[in-house]
Amino acid sequence: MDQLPVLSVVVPLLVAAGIAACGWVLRPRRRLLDAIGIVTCAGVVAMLGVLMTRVARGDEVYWFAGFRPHDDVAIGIDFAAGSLSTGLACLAAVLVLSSMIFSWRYLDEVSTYFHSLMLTFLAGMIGFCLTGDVFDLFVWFELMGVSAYALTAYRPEERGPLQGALNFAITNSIGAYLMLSGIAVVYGRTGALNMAQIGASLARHPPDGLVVVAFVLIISGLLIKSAIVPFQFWLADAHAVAPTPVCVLFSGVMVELGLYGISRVYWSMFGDALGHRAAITSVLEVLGLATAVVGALFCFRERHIKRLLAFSTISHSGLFLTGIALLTPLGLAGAAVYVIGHALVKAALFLCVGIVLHRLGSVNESWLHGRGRRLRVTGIIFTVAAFGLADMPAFATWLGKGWIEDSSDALGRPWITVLFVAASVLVGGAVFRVAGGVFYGIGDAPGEDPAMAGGAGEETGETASGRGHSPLSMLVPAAVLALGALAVGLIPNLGGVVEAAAVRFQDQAAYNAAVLHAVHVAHPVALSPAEPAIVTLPSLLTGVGSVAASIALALIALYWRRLPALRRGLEPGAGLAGVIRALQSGVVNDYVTWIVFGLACIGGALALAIR
Amino acid sequence: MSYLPFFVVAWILGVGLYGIVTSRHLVHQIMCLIVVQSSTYVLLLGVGYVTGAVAPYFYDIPRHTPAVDPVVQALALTDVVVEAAVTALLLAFAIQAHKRFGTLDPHELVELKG
Amino acid sequence: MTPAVRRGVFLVGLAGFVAFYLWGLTRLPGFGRYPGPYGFVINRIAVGETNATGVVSAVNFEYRGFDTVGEEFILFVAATGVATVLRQLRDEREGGRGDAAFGEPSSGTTDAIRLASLIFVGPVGLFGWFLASHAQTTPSGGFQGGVVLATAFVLIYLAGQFLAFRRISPFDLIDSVGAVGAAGFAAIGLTAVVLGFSYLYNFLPLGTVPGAVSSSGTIALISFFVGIEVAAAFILIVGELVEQTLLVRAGRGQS
Amino acid sequence: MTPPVADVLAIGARLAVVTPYTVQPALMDALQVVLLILVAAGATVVAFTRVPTRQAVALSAYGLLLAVLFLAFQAPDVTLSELVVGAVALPVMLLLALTRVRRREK
Repeated sequence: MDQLPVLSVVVPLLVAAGIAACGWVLRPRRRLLDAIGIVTCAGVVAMLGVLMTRVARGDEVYWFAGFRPHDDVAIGIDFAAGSLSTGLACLAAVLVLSSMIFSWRYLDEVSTYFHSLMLTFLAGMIGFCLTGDVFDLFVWFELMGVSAYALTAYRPEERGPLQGALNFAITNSIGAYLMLSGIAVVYGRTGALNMAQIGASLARHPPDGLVVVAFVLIISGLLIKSAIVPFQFWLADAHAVAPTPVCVLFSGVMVELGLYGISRVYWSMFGDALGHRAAITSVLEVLGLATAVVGALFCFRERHIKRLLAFSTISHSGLFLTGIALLTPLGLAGAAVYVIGHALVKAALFLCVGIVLHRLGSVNESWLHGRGRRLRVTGIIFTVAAFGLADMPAFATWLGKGWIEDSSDALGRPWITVLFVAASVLVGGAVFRVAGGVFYGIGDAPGEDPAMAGGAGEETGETASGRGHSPLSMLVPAAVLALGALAVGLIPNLGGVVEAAAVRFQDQAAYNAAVLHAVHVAHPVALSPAEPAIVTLPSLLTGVGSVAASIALALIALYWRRLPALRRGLEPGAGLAGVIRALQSGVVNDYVTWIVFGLACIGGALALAIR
Repeated sequence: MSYLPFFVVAWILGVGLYGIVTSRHLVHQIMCLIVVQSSTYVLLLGVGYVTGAVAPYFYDIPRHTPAVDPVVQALALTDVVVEAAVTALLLAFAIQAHKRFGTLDPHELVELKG
Repeated sequence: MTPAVRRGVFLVGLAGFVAFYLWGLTRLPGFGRYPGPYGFVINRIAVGETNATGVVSAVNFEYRGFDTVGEEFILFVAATGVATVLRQLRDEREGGRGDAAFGEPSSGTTDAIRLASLIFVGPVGLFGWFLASHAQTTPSGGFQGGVVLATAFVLIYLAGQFLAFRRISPFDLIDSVGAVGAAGFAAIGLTAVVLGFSYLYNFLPLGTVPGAVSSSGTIALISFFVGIEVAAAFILIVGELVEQTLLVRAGRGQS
Repeated sequence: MTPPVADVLAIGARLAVVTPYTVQPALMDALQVVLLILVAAGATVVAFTRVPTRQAVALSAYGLLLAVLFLAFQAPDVTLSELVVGAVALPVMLLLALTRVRRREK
């Protein structure tokens, strides 16, 4: 039996505990501590990379303590490593690795805590991806969550991080408990915790209230984690205040893991049992598109660059959910590639913001206007990554988005493409505006947002700012990640490989056979036909057009005050400011209210459709 | 009786959430979160209960005596640990927040508004 | 949102959500009619396979042992996180104020409480140790034992002075002990891997008598490490909180 | 530890766990109903007690009630955990935090 899946979780855990155990030895030896962290992450990346080459032929199933299932009853916990799950775990490891390298010169005050928490965070994410047991999924979800809360409040000497961490922890804990309630409800009927076994057991009953309620409860925790409207409020709060290397992980992969979790539980537990695919598509699609649009609008209005990127993550999370909601192999494949591309460019953007903070001591777009001209290399990397985020053709983001649009057109849902382009243009416009204003000094500084007035001097705790140069340990990871997104988009036959993986992921019977009977189905079949994942001329034109529109929008925003219309004081999107301030109130009571209200709406909609 | 435990579960969840939403004190809010979580213990143990069965310990009784489900009990144990861990972390946040803001009313933590 | 609006929106949502939740809950088989199979299969095979008569411990440390690895690390992260978040305050204290407050008896403690606490330290510690080392036989285990052990240390605090608490549990040492406990569990699992089994495989001899203390192989060993980790984590968390309350007193004395 | 001690604890646990051998099913049902209602009431009291120090005491009592309920659900292991965590450790942590917070308000 091969041990790679379990080692990729246990090794970071053991190193995290080891670092804490030898705290007094390592604390004065900062470089040794950094090196241990980086080597561990690199090792995990290598392990998962090797595992990926093996699982393309079918899921690799690992039974802990050797308890194999008897008569279709799983008595132990299993890891089921498939292409998509291993790929996502590998992406998480790559991002943690680049954050660790970036932190080499970035965080001034590190104790052993930072490295311990990063490694447990990594282990939680990998365990979450690979597990095939629904309670184990909850355990890793919580480990990931608890590590993330602690990392958010890593600078407790400031006010923001504490409030961000509190809002993050309370909302996500409620989500986790709802998820656990759903697991208990499923257990009450099936007497099983293994996802494959639950899927088979649930499919024996006609769909009824129990299945719907369990599905909504389990995905509610994951929807909160993936910042879907109306559960998205915590994300901007947490992102704005967490240390920049941690933001890379939150935006790049933690949010997306929530969406992966939804896909995993749907296609292993509920797909056969629920039926009513059109209803599920409609509900999830509405949530996804609403998230995409709301996130994009908030993003365009924002002046705090880290929060701006956070809102763009919300918008993208909605786009991914829409891709998954189509329930087609091409939609899922598109979402997967989109997630990879987005993670790489978003990580690069956050690292560039980290460099700006390191050099200039602010993340306020208005204050920074034109002051980033000295940071020439950083500016170039930021601009390249901005093209990636605006879904420029040849980037992986554009490929993935194009496939989702193709699949939605084939399903007769053309409005998806329209809203996708609108969201892309707004998000792209916002990052191009930042790139042009901060790094090239184009146009005028955008109007000072009163809420941002105190923000400029706020961020100094992360790193001693005002340094004379940007160290290579910061520039290289950012550049590699940005170019990586381009490289992934240029891999030949990427579409065929990823779509094959998506088909396997969506074949619930094949998953069940692999887990419970150790039988590998050679030719998995998804419920929807697999459309070809190819690059079409319309998608090329849409991509180029939306990038052009984003640049135009950015220029309009930058030159707004010089436009002949002379509508002084009325910045683009100014009307939104009041709405945003009312909604994004920072009061956790409001956020919990929205969670309960949103759940009632989702539950009600699915109940009406499926009953 | 047959569904009473589950009604109690829904009730506990409801009052816990109500407490969180109407709370004016972070420590109060954290205690309400504990109440929300306690609904999951009752639910877990409720679904695994078997009428007339014994606790799953075979130290001094025959091995084939009908016993209640041991798995949900193990899950509830894990859940208790999670509760302790999350509460400890939240309290630490609350103490620091009080130091920085001088208040524990969630409405007066204004750093992230807008 | 104003509180009134919020309450309105919330109550509407809550009514809908609870109705929805009950819709699902009332489709369960009904209280007392758990249909199996998972728990029943475990009840049938656990004693024979592991020689542990406490089936819940067998599930926790063997059949679903990997969950418990994750759970231990959640607690480890919480202790680390508490230390991370509260570290600044401690640095402030080290930066200026004297240690005068640390010799004071704990606040609000009367002599009677102190005496009672002292009397209880021994039995409580012993009981915790017993619980942690008898997971396989009776309703007990590393987690409960660990918390009780930690309680013994808290009693020492109640009984006397914080100084004593600190001397008995210096944070660095406790930190290391906790990490060793967490790592120990994960390492036992890894030992199985090194021996060529799958992770967490019970590779020790199971003993011959079900329910004996020496029975059940790795279950007892894992429970022991869990006990250490849990005790250390709780001592750390409570210790950090105690230190916070004392800091304020020290600060007030000066300002 | 010597085996006799284990015997004592096991027998104690067995006595504490209300087994069907000793209690009529109807009585068991009644016990569970009463405890469930008490737990529901306890949760309500905790959520509606607005003074945090009093609420911590209420929470401790609620933890005790839950522990007894779990005993009636034949879960002595969870009972023990809930006792040490819900009824003791958590209230201690909460009261310590509240002490810290109240001192500063003066």
